[in-house]
Amino acid sequence: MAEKPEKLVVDVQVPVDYTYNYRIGPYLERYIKGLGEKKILGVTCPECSKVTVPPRKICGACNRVLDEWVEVGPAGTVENYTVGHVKINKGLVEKLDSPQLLAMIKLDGATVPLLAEVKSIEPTELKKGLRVKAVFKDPPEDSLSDLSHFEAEG
Amino acid sequence: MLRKVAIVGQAQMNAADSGMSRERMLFELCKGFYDSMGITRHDIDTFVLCSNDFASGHTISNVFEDCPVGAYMKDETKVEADGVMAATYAMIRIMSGLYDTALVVGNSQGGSVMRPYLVMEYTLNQTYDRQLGLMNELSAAALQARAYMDEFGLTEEQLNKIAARNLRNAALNPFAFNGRADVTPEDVAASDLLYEPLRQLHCYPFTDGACVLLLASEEKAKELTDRPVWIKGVGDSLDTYYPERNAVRSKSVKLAGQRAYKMADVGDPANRIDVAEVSAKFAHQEPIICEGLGLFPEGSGGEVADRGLADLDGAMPICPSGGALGAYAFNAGGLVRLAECHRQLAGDAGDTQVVDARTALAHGQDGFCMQHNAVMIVSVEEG
Amino acid sequence: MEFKMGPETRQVQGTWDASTYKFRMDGTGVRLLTEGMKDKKIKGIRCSECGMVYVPGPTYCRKCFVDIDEVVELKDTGTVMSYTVEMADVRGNPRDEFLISAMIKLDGADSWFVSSVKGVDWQEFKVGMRVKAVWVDEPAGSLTDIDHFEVIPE
Amino acid sequence: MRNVAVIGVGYTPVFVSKRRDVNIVEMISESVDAAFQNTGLTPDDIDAVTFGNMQTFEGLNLPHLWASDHMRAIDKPIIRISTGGTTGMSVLQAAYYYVASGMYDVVMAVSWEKQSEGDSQVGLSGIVLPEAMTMVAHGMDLFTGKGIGFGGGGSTGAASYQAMSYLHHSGAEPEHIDKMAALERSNAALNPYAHLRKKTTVEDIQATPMVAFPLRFGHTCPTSDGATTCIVASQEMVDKLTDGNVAWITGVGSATSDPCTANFLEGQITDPAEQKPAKIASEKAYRMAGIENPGRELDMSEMYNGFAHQSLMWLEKLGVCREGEAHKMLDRGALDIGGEMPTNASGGVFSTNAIGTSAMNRPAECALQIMRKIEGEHQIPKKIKKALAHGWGGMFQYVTVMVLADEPG
Repeated sequence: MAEKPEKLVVDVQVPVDYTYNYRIGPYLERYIKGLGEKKILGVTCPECSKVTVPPRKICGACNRVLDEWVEVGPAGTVENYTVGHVKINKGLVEKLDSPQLLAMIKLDGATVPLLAEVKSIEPTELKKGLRVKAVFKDPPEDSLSDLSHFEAEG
Repeated sequence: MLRKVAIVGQAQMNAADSGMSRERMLFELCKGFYDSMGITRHDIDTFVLCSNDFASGHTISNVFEDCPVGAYMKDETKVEADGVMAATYAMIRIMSGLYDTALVVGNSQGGSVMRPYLVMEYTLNQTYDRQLGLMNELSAAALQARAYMDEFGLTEEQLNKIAARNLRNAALNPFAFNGRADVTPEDVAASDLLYEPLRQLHCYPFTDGACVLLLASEEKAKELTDRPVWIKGVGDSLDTYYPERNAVRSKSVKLAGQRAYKMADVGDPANRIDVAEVSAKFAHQEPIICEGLGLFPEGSGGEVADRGLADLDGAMPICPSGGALGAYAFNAGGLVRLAECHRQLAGDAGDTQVVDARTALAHGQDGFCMQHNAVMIVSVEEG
Repeated sequence: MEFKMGPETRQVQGTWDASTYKFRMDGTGVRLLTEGMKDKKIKGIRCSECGMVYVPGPTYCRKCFVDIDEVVELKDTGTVMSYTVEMADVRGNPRDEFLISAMIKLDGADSWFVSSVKGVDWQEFKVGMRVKAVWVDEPAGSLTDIDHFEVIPE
Repeated sequence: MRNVAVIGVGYTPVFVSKRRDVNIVEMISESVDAAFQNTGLTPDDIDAVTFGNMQTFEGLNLPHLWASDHMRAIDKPIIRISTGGTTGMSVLQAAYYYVASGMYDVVMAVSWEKQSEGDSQVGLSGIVLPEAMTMVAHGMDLFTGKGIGFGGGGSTGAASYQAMSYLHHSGAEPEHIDKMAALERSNAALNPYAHLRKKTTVEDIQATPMVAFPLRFGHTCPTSDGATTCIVASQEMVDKLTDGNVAWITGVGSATSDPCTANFLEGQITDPAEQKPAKIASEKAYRMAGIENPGRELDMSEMYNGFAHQSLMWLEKLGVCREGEAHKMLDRGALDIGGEMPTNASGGVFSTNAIGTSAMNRPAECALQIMRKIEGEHQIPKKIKKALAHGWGGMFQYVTVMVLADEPG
């Protein structure tokens, strides 16, 4: 009997993670500067009148450059929400000790909701229609996380 | 007049762990498929691969996929999207008149090699959403589920029924691996709560999978098989990335459906479609997709679940295969839906066979909360 | 009409966590090769349909699209198909020692692999030259059991 | 099959090493805007979009999703195509097929790369890293060149082996590579959309260090940021939307072999300079375009040349001249902008390389040459009737080819 190779499947991992540096562009740059002054800036579309936060350059549906800046919030209304009992850490689901409250918040003056974390309330209190207000980092760190989270208004 | 194109054969495999390298998985599937069709790789005019760099963990994912599908020294290209888009492109290549046969092959190994939720996170806006870390596939899907439940009054119990039906169907399907023969809505309710209202059994299982379809022009199709399944219509549409999108009345599902129906000359989908295979990666997406496609009235998800309308013997059987809850490999997912439609129309669907199925609909999706949707209508009626 | 770029915006980081993948690779051919190298033998796999000899051997033939498993032993001599002489690193800094790397087709094989060739002036080195493997004294079943190749004098 | 034409091209205003001022989707929007401006079309005129880049170069999965608004693809059918270096042309070919098939009438093809956001050397290593690690597990030494196995070779990658094999078979000298490099860099100096724009002499090239003989530092391409959009249309829409000055796509082809320089795990059987897919793809495209003698019938060519030897090699592999003839054409000035077969009048990939766009800029340049809409001073003086565009990618294995013409054929 002629020699046959023994089948082998090798488990291999590569020893590197690839890192990237993303330019954020002028819109997010201005947004972050606003957060440092405790202001939430959005842009409005002259065509469909939507007010979107965070700001971006183009409204694709209307084919318009968005260059009309507006200040929105800092308070808003919960439109939709979820309570997270897990988190995803590099793709793996891990149980959380205390739940994470996430809400889609329509800020006063905006038409497009913003996803943010809500703190200082019980999970059962998180409801559609709940009024919340932004909590800013003090002192600011000149980053997106200067809009730290939201908490119940009043 | 557009050139007619048919699906003449298919093969698929799905597993929690294939136990094989990607190359070996593709070779064994394609080799077996060629043998079953009585053809060789030289009978294929163009190869349309469907894979993804992040899913495969390889820059230019098709570099090592060409040879194991038989494309050595052949015409080849790669679609990096859902499998229905790859099948659409293969169809279009044949319609151009430059090819008579096209092999579509999709694969990924989310069960053994990569982490599907992490791969999905790479689709996020890297300058904002990924920086904040609040959005992931589960949290986004949970928000979409909650929005549908709020809007249309779907209860958690009804959501669980949708999942249970799919998992039971999957148990009847030898190509699905995540089936549970006797699962009840209560079992679904008892599974781990992830992001409210989503539980573990509402979610697609991590899957190693591959699927191959052979498409052919009219003349060639009739040479290759007695039972060609004709592609009657295709359509797809992209929604905005941003949260101004209405995630429960999906415009892109609706437009994709409308485009496919128009091409297929389907005026009344709920009557004309005999069976639909949709890519609902999460249970709540099934009613959103079906309603966008006009298979059920808007907001009827709860009633459909209660009355069993989407069951195997229901008015409009949805995912007799068990759908994405039975197995869902990225890139292969939409192709598997098409392969299941082919099994149904060819009368090969065994325990999941829908009686008298003549026209079927397959749906595929990409992105968070189904940002991009694609539809294909297939039929045994040549027309 | 000269385009002027806008002001610089900041960078934020991201990663592709390549280290999280658990790759499954076919190691059949490379193990066959390294196992043989313990005894200073080079083993490849031959396609029984077209006769192509691959080293290291795959599990199927790319041309004939059939499973292959016929082990063949090859000589440790071969022909230079192409080569390069590494003289500097990627930034252009000269290397201390020039390194000749050659694509070598072993006698009896249809595939090529790369190894370094030593003991020859790079300016004398040519495509088509005959080379022979130089083995380490105590082979251990590793790809480095062949240390390098040297030119066979005509 | 229906007649299909490129009716307009939109480049980002510049191709440079770093666009520090904009993010990825903002950069993409610039080329889409330019395409609309150059054609007078609006998003309403577009039936479908094709799109592509190299995902791992920016670490961004399915970037058409995030770019949906910025490229005006909302509510449009869209397909993402990616095939490595050939991506740009694969994307344009998809647009071609969409129209040729009768599915759609006007299709926008978008390609881009913002290489400054990642490390492209590292990104390229991702093609073969798991394979290399498997070899390492069997004792391969990645760093010293000791032992056998690694297909990668010198620091210019396997391109050096390809260059050497090309020189060996063609009879060209290393100096021909220098000469081709100087010609293309000097062409690029005339092109406002080129990245490296400096008039360059053979002596300049020869003053750069030899990295991996026969390739010098001056033989390698840059990494660029940029985006390109092409709009293609059916005959009917050409009549309706344009003044008729368009470039017809009369031939397409694509083919693959195997990852010839990276198959160290399973045996490399293909000479990296053989490039049989170029023959397969080009013969098909010529047949479609009714071209019997490419060397005589073609008026110009745009080759995909990540390295300076490649334009010469491709001219031979694509049948524009016989094997061993390309360097003689170079010597007699045939490849100059004013020559009989102007080759890479744009400066080629060798001067501008935002990878996703690199294989789209080739047919885009052919189209602009045919339409005589070249901005800058690299317009070829003679009338261009038939042009050849070429793309190359994967791990030395993919070739795409397009023939463009001033008549539908």
